Amino acid sequence: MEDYLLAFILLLPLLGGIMAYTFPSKSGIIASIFLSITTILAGYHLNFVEGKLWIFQFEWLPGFVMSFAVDRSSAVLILMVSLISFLVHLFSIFYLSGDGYKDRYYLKLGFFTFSMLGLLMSDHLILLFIFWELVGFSSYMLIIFWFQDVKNAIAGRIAFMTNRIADLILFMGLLMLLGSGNDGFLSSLGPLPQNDSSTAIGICLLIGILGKSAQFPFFTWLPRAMVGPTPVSALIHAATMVAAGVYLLFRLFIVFDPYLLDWIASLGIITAFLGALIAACQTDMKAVLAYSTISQLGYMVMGMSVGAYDMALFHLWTHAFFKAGLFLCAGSVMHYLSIQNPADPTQDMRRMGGLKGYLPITFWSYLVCMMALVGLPFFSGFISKEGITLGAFSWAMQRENGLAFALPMTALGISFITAYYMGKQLILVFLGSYRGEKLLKMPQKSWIERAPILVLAILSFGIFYRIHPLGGDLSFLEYWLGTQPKVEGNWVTPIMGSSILLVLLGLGFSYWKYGRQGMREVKSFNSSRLSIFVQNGFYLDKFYMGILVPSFDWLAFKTSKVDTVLINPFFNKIAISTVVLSKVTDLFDRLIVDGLISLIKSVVQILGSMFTKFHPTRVQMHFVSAIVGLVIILVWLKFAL
Amino acid sequence: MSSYLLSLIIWMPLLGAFTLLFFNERQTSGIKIVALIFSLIQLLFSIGLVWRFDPNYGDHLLTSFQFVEKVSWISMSLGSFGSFNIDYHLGVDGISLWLVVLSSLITVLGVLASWKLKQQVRSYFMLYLLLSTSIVGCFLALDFFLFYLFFELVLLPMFFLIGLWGGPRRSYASIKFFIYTLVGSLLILVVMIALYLSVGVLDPSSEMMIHSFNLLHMMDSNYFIEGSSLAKDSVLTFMGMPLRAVAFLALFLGFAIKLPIVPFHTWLPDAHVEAATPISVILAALLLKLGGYGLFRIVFSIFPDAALHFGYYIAIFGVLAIIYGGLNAMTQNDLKRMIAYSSISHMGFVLIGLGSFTVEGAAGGMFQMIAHGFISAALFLIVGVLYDRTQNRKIENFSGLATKLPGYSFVVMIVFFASLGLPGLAGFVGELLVLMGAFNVSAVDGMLPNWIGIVAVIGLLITAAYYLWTIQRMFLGKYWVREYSWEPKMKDLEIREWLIFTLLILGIVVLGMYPKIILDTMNHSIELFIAHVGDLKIKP
Amino acid sequence: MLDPIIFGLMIGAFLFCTGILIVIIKKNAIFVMIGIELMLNGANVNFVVFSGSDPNIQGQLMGIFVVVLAAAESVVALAIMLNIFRHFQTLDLNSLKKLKH
Amino acid sequence: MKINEQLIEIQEHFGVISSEIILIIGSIILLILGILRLPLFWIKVFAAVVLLGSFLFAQQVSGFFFTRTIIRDDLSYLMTQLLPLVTLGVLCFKRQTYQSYEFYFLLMSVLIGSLFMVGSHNLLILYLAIELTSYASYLLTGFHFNEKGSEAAMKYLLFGGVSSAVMLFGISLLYGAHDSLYFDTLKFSLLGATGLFFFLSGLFFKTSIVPFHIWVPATYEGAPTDAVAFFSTVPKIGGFAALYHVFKWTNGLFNPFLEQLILLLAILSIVWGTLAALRQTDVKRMLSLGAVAHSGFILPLCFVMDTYSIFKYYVIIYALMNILAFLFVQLHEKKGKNLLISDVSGLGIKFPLLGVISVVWAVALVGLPPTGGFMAKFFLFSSAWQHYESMDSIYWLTFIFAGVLSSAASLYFYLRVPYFYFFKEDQSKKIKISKRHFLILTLLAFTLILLFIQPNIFDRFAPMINP
Amino acid sequence: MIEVWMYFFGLLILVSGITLIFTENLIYAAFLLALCLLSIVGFYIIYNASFLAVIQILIYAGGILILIAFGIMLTKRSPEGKVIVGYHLLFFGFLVTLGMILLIYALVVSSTIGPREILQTTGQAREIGIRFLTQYILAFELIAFLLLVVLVGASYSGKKSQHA
Repeated sequence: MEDYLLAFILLLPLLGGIMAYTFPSKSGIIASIFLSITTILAGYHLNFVEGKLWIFQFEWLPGFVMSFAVDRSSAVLILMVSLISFLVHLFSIFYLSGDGYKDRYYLKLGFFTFSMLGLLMSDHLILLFIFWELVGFSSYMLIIFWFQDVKNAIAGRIAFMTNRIADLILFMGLLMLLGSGNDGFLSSLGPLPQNDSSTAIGICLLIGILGKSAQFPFFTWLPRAMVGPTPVSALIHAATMVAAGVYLLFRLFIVFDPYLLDWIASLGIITAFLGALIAACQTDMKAVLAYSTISQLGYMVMGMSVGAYDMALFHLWTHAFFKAGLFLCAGSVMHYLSIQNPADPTQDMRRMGGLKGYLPITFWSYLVCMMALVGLPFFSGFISKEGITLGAFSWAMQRENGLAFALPMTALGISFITAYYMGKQLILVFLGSYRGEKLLKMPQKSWIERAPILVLAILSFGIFYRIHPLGGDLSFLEYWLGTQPKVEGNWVTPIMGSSILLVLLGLGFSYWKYGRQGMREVKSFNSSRLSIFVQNGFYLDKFYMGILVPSFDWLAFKTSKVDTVLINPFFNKIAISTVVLSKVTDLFDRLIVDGLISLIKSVVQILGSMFTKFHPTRVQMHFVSAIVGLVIILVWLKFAL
Repeated sequence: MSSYLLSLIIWMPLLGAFTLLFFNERQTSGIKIVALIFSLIQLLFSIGLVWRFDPNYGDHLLTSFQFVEKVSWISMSLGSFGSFNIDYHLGVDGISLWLVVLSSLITVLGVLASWKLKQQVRSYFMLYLLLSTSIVGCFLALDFFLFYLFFELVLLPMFFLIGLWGGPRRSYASIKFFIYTLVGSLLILVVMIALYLSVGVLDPSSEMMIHSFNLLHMMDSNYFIEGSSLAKDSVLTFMGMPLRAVAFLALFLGFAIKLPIVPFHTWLPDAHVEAATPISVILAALLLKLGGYGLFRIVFSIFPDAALHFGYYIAIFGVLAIIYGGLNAMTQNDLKRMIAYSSISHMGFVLIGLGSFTVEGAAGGMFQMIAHGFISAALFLIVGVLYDRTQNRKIENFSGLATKLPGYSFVVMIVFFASLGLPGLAGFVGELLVLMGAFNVSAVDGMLPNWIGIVAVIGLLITAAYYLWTIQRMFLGKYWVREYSWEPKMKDLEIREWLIFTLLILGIVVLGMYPKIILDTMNHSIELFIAHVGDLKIKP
Repeated sequence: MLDPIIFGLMIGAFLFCTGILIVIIKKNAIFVMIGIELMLNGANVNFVVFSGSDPNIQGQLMGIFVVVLAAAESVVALAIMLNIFRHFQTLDLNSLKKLKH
Repeated sequence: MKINEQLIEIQEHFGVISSEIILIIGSIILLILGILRLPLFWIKVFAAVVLLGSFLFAQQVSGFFFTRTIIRDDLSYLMTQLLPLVTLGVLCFKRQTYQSYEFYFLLMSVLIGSLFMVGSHNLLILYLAIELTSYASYLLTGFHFNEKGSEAAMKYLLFGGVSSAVMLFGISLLYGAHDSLYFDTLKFSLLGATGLFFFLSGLFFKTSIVPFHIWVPATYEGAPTDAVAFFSTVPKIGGFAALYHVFKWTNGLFNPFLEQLILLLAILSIVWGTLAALRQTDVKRMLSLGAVAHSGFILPLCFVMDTYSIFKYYVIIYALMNILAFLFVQLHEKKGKNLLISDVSGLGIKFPLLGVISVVWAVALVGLPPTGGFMAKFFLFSSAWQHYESMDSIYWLTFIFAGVLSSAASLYFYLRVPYFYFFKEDQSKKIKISKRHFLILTLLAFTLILLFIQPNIFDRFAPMINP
Repeated sequence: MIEVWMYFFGLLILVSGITLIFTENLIYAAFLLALCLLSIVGFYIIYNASFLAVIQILIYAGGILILIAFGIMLTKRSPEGKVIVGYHLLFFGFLVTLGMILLIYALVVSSTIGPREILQTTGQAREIGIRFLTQYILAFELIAFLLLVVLVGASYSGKKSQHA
């Protein structure tokens, strides 16, 4: 029975997508209905996985057994994915009401949900990789949903390629892991023996994780992915797909050796810090959220690798809801603006403002989700974030090296920045007055728009997770997630306190900076060179490029003022150099390889003409050649005998 | 009935070709229907073959052949030279079984794809059916001479099919194709002769050595005559190399040109670009497989020792093909040429799989061949759809086709992604298995170093890069085609095309989702093959 | 004092070589025929020289046939030369340039 | 032995060479019929009857006859069967203006000479036979009686004269070395070896082996095509058979050196013939140079004693291919003009069957399946490999490689005919070919294919006396 | 005594041969050839081949020389009426000939030829006659046929060359 249940959960979204594609007129509704069933089943399914694994084994290749397995953590994540997916489906009905390709959209979305669920259910590395790739594929398909604009297509391609680089390195790691005698079942993974190859495997796996979760050197693809429809961003690029990396880190935790884990933690915190800084300088509404996602994922990665993986997973859950909520709010805002001004739909926060009055439900939902994100008490984000921070502190305390404290300290610092940029966004978008041309008041009647946002906002309250906001008993959800008992110690309270303080400070700072000028034009926004620097992602791309062409760095800095569009020079450069290389090989192929053959051909032909010409006109030359031949034979005879 | 099943499969198309002789050149639809019927019958028979096939037959490579037919064909006395024996010897095992099925299927699809042909229909289909006979014959022959006969017989119809129904530079391409492959097959011929003279059994009655072309004898070192040129103890050398190694290399080269490996690949893009769509399909889906199959059945099985010695270099050739083919594919602006280069790239995996000497690797190589058969057929048909409508296939001439031709673009997406190795589609499984083999081997006994696998993975990346780029350039963005006159012709797929593509995509998806369906029947044979080839592997 | 056999052989060789030289260097077809005759005679001298010590006198027999053959050859040559002369108005071999080369 | 007894014995021996006798008498009757102005068609019929008669009355005996001047063995039996049939094939060529009864008489005499070449066991007879074929050939070459024809005849004559003189010089030395003109007394000496090589140059001239092949292109270009078809088969095969006999009696004496030399010349012929044929535009010249390469293939077969069957197979296939190819060429010729490759362009659309036939002969000459040409080359390479195996001689291996590479290269020029036939588009060309010739072409092509599928039928053709 | 004749004829052959090489006049050449052939006849007699000598005189003097003289008439003449023919390829010609001479010397003349002496037999004509009818009867027939062939062919060819 339970096996079938899993199969239903897995296949229903796909089926829904196909049905939606088959009946395009009612596509959204059909898909949503299927998803709702899935969600209910996923919730129901939690009953069956108490403390044990449900395993469905099958032979995929001869002698090569794979299995689906669900334990408590994945069951909860399955619920999360299906729930958010359901909500996003609902929201999409509203969001895409005017689009002509809805049927395709729901097919893709259903396929994505299917892949994501498969990823969570798979118990074998190869199976996991299969779904991992399918997730990437469907993400690509969704990013290029509005393919008529070639910019979107390019963005989608680059996002997919970046992902694929990481994926293939992960693939290599998996293969090496299998090659080293491991049978590849996640549920029975053990630590690897310490040697060079295990380090290599670890690094490969790590890169895969970093790529999918948009961590430090790979994070550039995520902002690009924002060209897809906003609900898609909410589902894929905030809640689920990017979390897959964290999920994999959680699953493979045991494989990494501790030394490597420290590095992962550092990478995580660096990402979190950078992401937050960049987010603070963005003007695009979705970009802020995208970088914020990167930052939060860095948090999770850090949490995972310092050993607070329970909390990190918990943060994954909470983050999924409030970030999806935020994205849907952003979608709501953008949809509203685009209806108002179809000719020039904007995502630039500088041209918004005062939307509170126009979109009240959105505003309040946004506020709740934002509070959860910045980590104020009574909201879900606070619980998970504090858990990670405390985990990091306790990890640092176990180190002899004082430098280790840099990690949790930075994490605290990040909560200040987070609060700052979220506060800024709230102020710029909802408060004050509208900075564009005049805005008509339009009633928002559609519950299909409001309901998902509201549900997500409600789920961002801390009450669902822990009764007492500042600690205390585990709630049912935490139990399901397998959270460890809380960290104890007398240092816990000051840290919590300082964290809350920093958040409040951040909010205050944002108000000080933007709230006061509320009504006026945002003139001084991003005027300083530093903020441009940060806004452009620390010119990380340009730094990459500098490795290849140092002079380009300078040029890029000069041109970046004009070119505000974020380009991705590193991968561009790789792509360009690959293309150049391919041109070179093509030339090689044509000139050298084929040329060599032609050369042989011409040599033979020249020889041929020579031999052809060697039939002289003069018959007496015939005699000469024949007799010379005879003479040569005889000379040979003379010396041979 | 079942004892003649293989013969029926082989000769059915030829029978069709003879039937066509009774048709008038102008009865085009009749000709097409006859061709279709005969190829369908062939397909039916090969499905019957699968039905009756016992996947666990035999316990040694030499005894694992089923449906064996063996009739003496030529037995002529050549005086003191001895008597000359060629058998009509057929048999099928797990390795060849699916290639046979693939060929029959592709033949049917090819007939469907050439349905719109107008000029010289009768000659076309006669040559086409002859080609089909010879390809299937290659896969089923167990006598080296018979194999060689079919192998050479592939050349002639192909030469004319490219040269007569091809594009503007068809004559150049056909000559190039012919000469390249002829050089390869002449190398095979020399080695075949040497093998024939090295293999024999002592006839008890006349006390004379009876040589034979029996491939099974050639695979068995017991049948090699002591002191003959290619026996294990042969002392003959050629330019300082043992003759056995030289023979192996010559044979390898002969088949590798067909596969093709990199420095000898330039016939392929030209042939593909100039050939008509169905012929390209046959070329990519079946003809390249002849090379791969020859490597399995002949090169590696007969010279396992030399193969083991050169395994590493073979894998290097594989990697070279993957990277080089991929890079070249990226820069092509002709869609068909790009796909041709991608074929080269994909066939590199077969070499790596073989070079790894593992069951996974070999099975992966075989699977890759089958999967590539489906995928490349679909790819070339995709080009054909475009070419049918516009007589053009330059990538830069099209943009945003997804808007105008949604069905077509849907097919393209699936096939392209299958080709770039998206899991769940056929292309992935072969690559996975091959890479598993490559990495396994590096961990277990160091036959192949890790970098082979790593570079192969980079090759996958390149594949992804050019496919995605192509999708972006041709199918995404705003709808636009270069010539105004193409506009009215840009229609979505018609029923016949849907039928072909549905079959192919079905195959691609089924193979990708449930590869066991063919791996199960193949696996036993692959295991026996590896046991036979690898039993010399001495671990330090 | 040379051995007569050796001397005969030398004379034969001389005739033969002279024939070759004439055959090569003379432009005229008739001269070439003369050269061929000389070559044949060189061989014939050899036959005769060897036949002197052969009780079966096969050499001499051969010589007789050769002389007849030489005559026959001249007839054929003459016939062909007549044709040549009719078409080219000369027997100069260098003017025979109608064939491709 | 008394003269009477000898004469009686000789009288009895005439039965052994019955096919030659039939031919001689037949050709003389033909001459008489010609003088009586019988129409040419009936002359041809009569010639065909004579040829068939000689074929049917070929005696399968073995031994020496006519006081050991004539040898009869498998090979000469084969030739008495094969060569008349090949000549019969030449009779089937298209009627041309230059043909007269003299033409057929000369053809017959070449055939007779070739048969005596094969049967001779004595240098005198051999020399006579060679001269007989040569003189008749010189005359046949000029049968166009135009500029080209005369020039070709002249060149052929002069070159042939020089070669025969060189050969005669060699015979004289051989005679000096062995005091005998019989083959079977040949034994090793420096003088003998020298003589042998002078002597061989004459036979190499007949068989067009490098460096005595230079006459080939010019002669073939100027001569009538049916005569060319004839030259490239009958006297050549006869020459090879003579070489076979010569080598049979000299083998073992100069073995290692001779072997190397023969192989070297064979390789040279193959390479030269192939390379020189590559760029020819005149089909006849191309075929002639291809025939030089084929001579290189046949030569080792004459030398190696245990390959009689392969020699037989190769020679038969060779004759068949050449007759087919030249017949094909002749049928496409415009009056008095040589066939250029471009002359056949675009004909394949109208005459697909002819195109297929051109494919058959081209493929056969290259040596590809499914034609007898492949089998011939296949047997040849097998034999060569066996020799390489047993002797470990680099020359054999080189021969194999040269042969294989030349096969690949020869594809390039042989296939140009079908290539132009099908692939070049030209609607202006027209040809007329009678049904009868169509039938003959098809029959020959079919036989070539049949010989691939069932080479066993050779066992029934000229079976060996002592298998 | 016989040696003197030998050297005499040898010298004649040598002189006539060398002059033949260098003469440009075809008429002289014909006479020089005749001289040469006659010297060879002398040689034949010395080597006890008188029958052949007779044949040589008959056929060459009566046949070949006349044929050559006939041929001369077909050749272009110089304004003075001389039949002058040029030569060419001197380098190749002498090179090849030199090589040939050296080789024949190295291989033939210097090679050990067993002790031989010239047999002074009589009744050669009878012997030859018997051999023509027994041992070489076939050769005899063959050359007869050959002459027929040459006759027919040459006459046809000549006829054609006149008519066509």
